[in-house]
Amino acid sequence: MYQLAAILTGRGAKLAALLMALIFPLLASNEYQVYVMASAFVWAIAVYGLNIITGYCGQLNLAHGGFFAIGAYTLAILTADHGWSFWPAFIAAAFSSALLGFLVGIVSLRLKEHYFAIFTLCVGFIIYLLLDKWEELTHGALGIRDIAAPNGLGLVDFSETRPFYYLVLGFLVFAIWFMGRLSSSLLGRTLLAIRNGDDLAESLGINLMRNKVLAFVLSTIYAGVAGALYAGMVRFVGPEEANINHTFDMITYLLVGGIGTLFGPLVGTIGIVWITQSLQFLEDYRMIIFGPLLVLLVIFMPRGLVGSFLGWKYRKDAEAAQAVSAKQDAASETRVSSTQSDGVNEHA
Amino acid sequence: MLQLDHVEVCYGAFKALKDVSMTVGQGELVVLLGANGAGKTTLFNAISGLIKPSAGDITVEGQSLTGAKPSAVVSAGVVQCPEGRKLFPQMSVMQNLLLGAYVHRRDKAGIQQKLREVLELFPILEDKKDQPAGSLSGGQQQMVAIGRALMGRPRLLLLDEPSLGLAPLVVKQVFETISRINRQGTSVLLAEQNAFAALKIAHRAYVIEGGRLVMEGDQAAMLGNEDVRKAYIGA
Amino acid sequence: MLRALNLTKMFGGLAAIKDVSVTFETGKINAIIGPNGAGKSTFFNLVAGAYKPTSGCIEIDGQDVTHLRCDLIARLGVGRTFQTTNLFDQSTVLDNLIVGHRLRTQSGLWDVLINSSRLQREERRCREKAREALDFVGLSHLENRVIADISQEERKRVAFALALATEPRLVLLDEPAGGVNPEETVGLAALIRKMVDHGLTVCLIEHKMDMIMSMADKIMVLNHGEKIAEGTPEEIKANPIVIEAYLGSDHDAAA
Amino acid sequence: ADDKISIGFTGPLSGGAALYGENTLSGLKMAVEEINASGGVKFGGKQHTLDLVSLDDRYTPAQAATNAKRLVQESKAPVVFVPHSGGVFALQDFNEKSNFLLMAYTSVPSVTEKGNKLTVRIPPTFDGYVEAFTDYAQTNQGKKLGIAGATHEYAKIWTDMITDYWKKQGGTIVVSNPMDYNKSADFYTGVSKVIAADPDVMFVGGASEPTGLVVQQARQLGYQGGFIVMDQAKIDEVAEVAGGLEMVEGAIGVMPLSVYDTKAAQDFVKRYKAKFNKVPGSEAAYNYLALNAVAKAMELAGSSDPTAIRKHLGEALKTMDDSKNPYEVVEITDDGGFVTETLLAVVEDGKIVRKPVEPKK
Amino acid sequence: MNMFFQQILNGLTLGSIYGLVALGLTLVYGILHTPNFAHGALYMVGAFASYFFMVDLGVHYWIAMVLAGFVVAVLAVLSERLVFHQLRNSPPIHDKIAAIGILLFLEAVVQMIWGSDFRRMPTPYMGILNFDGLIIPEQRLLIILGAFALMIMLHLFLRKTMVGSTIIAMAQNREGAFLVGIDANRVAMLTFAISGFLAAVAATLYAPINLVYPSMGHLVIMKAFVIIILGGMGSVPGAIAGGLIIGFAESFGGFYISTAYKDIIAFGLLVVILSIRPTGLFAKGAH
Ligand SMILES: Nc1ncnc2c1ncn2[C@@H]1O[C@H](COP(=O)(O)OP(=O)(O)OP(=O)(O)O)[C@@H](O)[C@H]1O
Ligand SMILES: Nc1ncnc2c1ncn2[C@@H]1O[C@H](COP(=O)(O)OP(=O)(O)OP(=O)(O)O)[C@@H](O)[C@H]1O
Ligand SMILES: [Mg+2]
Ligand SMILES: [Mg+2]
Repeated sequence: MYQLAAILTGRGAKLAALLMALIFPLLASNEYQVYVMASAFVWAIAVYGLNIITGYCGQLNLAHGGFFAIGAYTLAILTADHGWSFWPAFIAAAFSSALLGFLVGIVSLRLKEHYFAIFTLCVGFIIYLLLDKWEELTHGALGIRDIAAPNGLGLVDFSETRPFYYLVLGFLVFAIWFMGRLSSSLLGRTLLAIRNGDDLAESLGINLMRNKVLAFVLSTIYAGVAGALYAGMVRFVGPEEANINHTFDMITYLLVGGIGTLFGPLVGTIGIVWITQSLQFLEDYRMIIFGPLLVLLVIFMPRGLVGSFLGWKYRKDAEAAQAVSAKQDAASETRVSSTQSDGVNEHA
Repeated sequence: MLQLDHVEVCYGAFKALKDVSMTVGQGELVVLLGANGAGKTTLFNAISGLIKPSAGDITVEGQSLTGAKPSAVVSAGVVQCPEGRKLFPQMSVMQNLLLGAYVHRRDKAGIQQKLREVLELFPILEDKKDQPAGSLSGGQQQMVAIGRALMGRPRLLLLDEPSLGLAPLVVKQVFETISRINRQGTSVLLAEQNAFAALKIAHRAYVIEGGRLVMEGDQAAMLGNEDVRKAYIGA
Repeated sequence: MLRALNLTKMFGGLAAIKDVSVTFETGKINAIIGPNGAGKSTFFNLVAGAYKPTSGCIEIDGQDVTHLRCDLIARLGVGRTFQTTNLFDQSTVLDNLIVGHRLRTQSGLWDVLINSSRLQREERRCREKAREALDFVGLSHLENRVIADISQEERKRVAFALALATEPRLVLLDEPAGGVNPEETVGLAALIRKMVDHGLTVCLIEHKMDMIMSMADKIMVLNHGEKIAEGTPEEIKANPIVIEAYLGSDHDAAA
Repeated sequence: ADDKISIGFTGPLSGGAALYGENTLSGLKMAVEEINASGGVKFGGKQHTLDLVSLDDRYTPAQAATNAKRLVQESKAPVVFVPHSGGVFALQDFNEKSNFLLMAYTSVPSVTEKGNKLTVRIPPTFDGYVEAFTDYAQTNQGKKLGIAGATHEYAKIWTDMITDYWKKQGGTIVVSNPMDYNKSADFYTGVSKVIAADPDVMFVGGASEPTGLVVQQARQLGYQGGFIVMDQAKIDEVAEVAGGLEMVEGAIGVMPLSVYDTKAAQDFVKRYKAKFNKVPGSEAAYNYLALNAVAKAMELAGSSDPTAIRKHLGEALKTMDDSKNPYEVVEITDDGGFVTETLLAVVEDGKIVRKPVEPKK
Repeated sequence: MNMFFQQILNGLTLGSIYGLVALGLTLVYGILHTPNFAHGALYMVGAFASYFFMVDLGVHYWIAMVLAGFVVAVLAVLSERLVFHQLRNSPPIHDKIAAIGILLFLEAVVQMIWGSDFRRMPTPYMGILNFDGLIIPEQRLLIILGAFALMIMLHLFLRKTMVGSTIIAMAQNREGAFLVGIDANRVAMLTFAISGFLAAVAATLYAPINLVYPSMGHLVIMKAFVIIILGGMGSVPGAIAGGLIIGFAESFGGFYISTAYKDIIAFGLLVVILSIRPTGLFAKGAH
């Protein structure tokens, strides 16, 4: 079991996972499964963004779904109403959510904790209302159709599910790679220091606003990119994209996977997306099962799947270390085992 | 008054207290000496019912309080003035003090009487009585905390490092106060780093190290003990 | 080094610091003592830029820093510790310290993206700096321990190291020996001495009189936000106003 | 087994629009049960039972698309019913390629205007109502219209169309103040704003119950004029919430199914009531008849191939059993829209009365 | 002219309801230290419970209100015992997620039992008072009077009674409360019970002029969040004032600016106020 854990956290496991992802469309029994997986990947990208601001920087952003919608709508409006082709609109989508993220960030990040959370909740709701009411721009409740699919430059047709799957996979791999880079870099440490406490971070010469805004903008870029990919996949967007439920969903994915960990967002998103699909047969009863499930998970596995796994492995590591230096004082050893590892250790 | 028999406390797998047996007699002032992390706070919290011992018995005046709820412990006359103060920061100083008398809430006259005594003890609190406790300086908050504990009319007062962060003048006053409270008949168990000052007013002392009681003795013996001097009094 | 001129800080109607002027010299140990609530911590917060003064000004090495943001002041070379230490409980000592040198580095998002040589260089430097600071406070052997596992005194030392990793010229220590036993206090005092020997200016708040009196070059006494005395330990010990307000007639309480 | 044919449904079964989704689904359920009870769909010498597979999409287009792929690929459904335009649009993106017949329950006209060959619009477009209601109101009630309709997509299109036509016929819009019928905590403010402009006629309508509240509050605030009730709301249900038919005196709307005088409609209402213990709305009735038409078309085509079903739908509507066709839909346009006769009802002296509609050219 | 007073009346009605819901939220915030996202679901269950008592069991309006209050209070206490109490040492985000879990569960259960139809709740107070053109339906008057009476009672309870101040003490320092002998569990349960009761009463007051349906709590709870932020979290007078501010902003904004944008007005107001005063309107100076 422990050996298995070691393998699972090794470099080989990551390559194997990538390989699995690459051949998944060949193993899948039909296109629907590929489609679900692709949509899980799109959500996962957005959840990675949430992980930056919430997991690493400690600010619970409840407008994340709103920024996702901004990305989707930018792409939709530019391609459907203004005839842009996909990729320029895609860049514009990332840019517009970043710009809005910047503006919201410089106001909201002065607020602390729940104030920030509820402020962003309201921002998210305002985004929803604007998408719903500003008809000249967004077509209001009618939504926007005929959105361009990603342009394959004549080589591939991304309106087909399988090519699109690989496209999203590419973005996802990049998103994770960058996240890993970030979290182990000086910048990532800076964000963690802020999560740990504003005062101390400031006394270390860290510019709070600048770093928080940076993290916020980065997270909105992730959201915007995911939103744009989503629009390119579904090819229709409506104001419901900005529904607060999407934000709740993403937080759930993050928490189930493991907040502040590198692979938590991926595991959580894929896991829940498939569980939701398979609970479909329960129809109205679905939430009766899903709600308590969520509660149980939060109570009994508060650090999520990946977080718990890492904690468990960390303990085993400590025990292994103990076996080597058997002379250590018994107390201090058990102490090591009782401490909790965190996302930080994953990269340390 | 208070008796601990083979008490053991665990945090997860870590044993913070191991086989602790001790007594505090009626009217006695007992000091608990120990370095940081020795387990003083843990011991206090176990007595107060904030954590449940994994083994052993705690009795107060013959009544078993092992695993009792904190409110039951307070009702039994054992009140703690905690490390870190644990005040109600947005409530006024006065409200903090009054809540200290929560278990005596029906006895209005008694509360007023006690309140006068406390304010006499710490006159500065009189000036600050309507200010939120959280806006007071560290030392002032410590006074509120002690005052709040006294409002509970303890028969056994547990004081966890009451001199932490206090000015020398105030430390002196605090120790005098403790001594006075004790002389008036309240038993006191005092955890301190400031061993010299504490021992000077104490009857007896225990030394705790790594969760185990390693030494016990009366005032003179402790003050005279070379190891104690070296470790806790300095020079 | 540090000069405060007519510094005043009001909280609502309360003057936590009232018209305080003082000069602290480079390379010396400067202590601030005073009763609880005298405004000592507030004074530190003003110097470090965490609070903005109501009036008056602060200069560091002749530069006016009164209106600078906290992080800029830290960059100018002011490091500090807090009355209550909060560290990153769940990561290792070294990991806690690496970020301490962040303010002396430049790399940003772009460097992360391309993994620039600057970033690698700076990360190496931060790590070195952290080890150096850890070595300085004598905790090299704890490098890989998790903060939650170390003792109170060791935490105080880590907090020192964190402040030192910022490469300060002036360090503000708020009750560094609070909650530490006498034996360990001696060790911390030696460490503070060592800082000064390495050319740092130290500013210290402490209630442990024997420590202050044996170490400080200069002591400022605050009471109700006002400076009531200033001078060498001998002068302060003999000052009747200080005895009245703070020390008490025979200050043997602290042995 | 190949003698089982899956009928797909994706719609809101949880969340704010769940009621609507369930109403729609109930019509389909009833149709499936009746068809199976009578031996299923017969073609190719076999009896095929229908299997209704319903998935929840929480009203989101993306989930609708995912569901549709699942219905088509895992359940092999040749037909998918969708009751909201967002979902329809998302599905139109691939329904021809994935080869399934999209049964769209939405009267948004653009659903059929894009030339999608495998889309059927089940309800009629409402331009007929707009014209008939306007003409009646302008002749009988007055020329000043105050708009107090809902804000969801469907209501929005309605509002636009009636605004245009009302003005074209020489009327004026004195105030336009649409309100969110599904989420609003209170309509008092909005209604009082409309009344303050002193209209002769008020355009109202979203789901029946909130519409009833709007009407009630308008009356409470002293409004005396008539109402044009958008076809989503049923006058009888509106009256129930508003506190009786006298409250909705002068309301113009579609004939509620419950007062339809045809035998087919009456029968349908009776059967539906027996099964679900409530009065059916048009969602249920239309989807019921649409599924029956699809079943008939399969028999006529002798296959469950989507293109073949679509091809025989027109004939199926004409030849299907009357009792299965409560709305008397007899025709389907080339671009795939059902056609019905426009019926108009008005509340006069506390009774719902059917009024003739002069056919227009 | 009368339209102006009509909007005042309307603002008061909305403000009272929002205020009641926000009060429960603000109290529980003190115990949980996190906004209880499930509170809107309690409000909704409250409406269904009184509907059940009135329509299915034929109980009188006031009795139904009290019964519903008890049902929801029990539900709230259960959620505290079974969920939030277990999570008392977790980071705040966990409580929020658990609350969402509760919300999803309650909505699904209600939908399973009652379906998702809009329901109409009867009231014995159907009359309409007409003061020289100013129209006041009795039920609306009842809402305003009832809400204010409750608010004043609650305020007195918290300020003047020892039991009340234990709620505040618990909010500020749990362990401190333990150490003065307060039975913290009992206080937590009491607080949840009060908050649930208030939610049910608010719902029962409001339902007769609105509709009863499973998602009826969504917007109300969003508004309540806005209110407790505006008024300063944990502050009782703040919740009442915040409720009125939002109520008036909505009725006047809706009438004089735009009904379609009235929700944006409420939320926009919050954004503007928080941009200027990051701790809300009534936050105290100390921290
Ligand atoms: N909640 C906890 N979980 C795990 N370990 C703990 C916990 N609380 C205390 N400990 C550990 O138990 C031991 C005893 O701690 P305790 O706080 O009782 O010491 P103390 O003597 O009061 O120290 P101090 O002088 O610093 O107050 C320490 O090693 C501490 O790290
Ligand atoms: N943020 C604040 N808001 C209001 N009053 C404050 C604030 N911070 C400090 N004060 C007040 O300012 C005065 C000085 O406080 P300060 O913390 O500087 O005292 P101190 O000298 O550090 O005391 P101690 O030795 O007890 O820590 C106190 O009366 C305190 O109540
Ligand atoms: Mg302790
Ligand atoms: Mg201080």
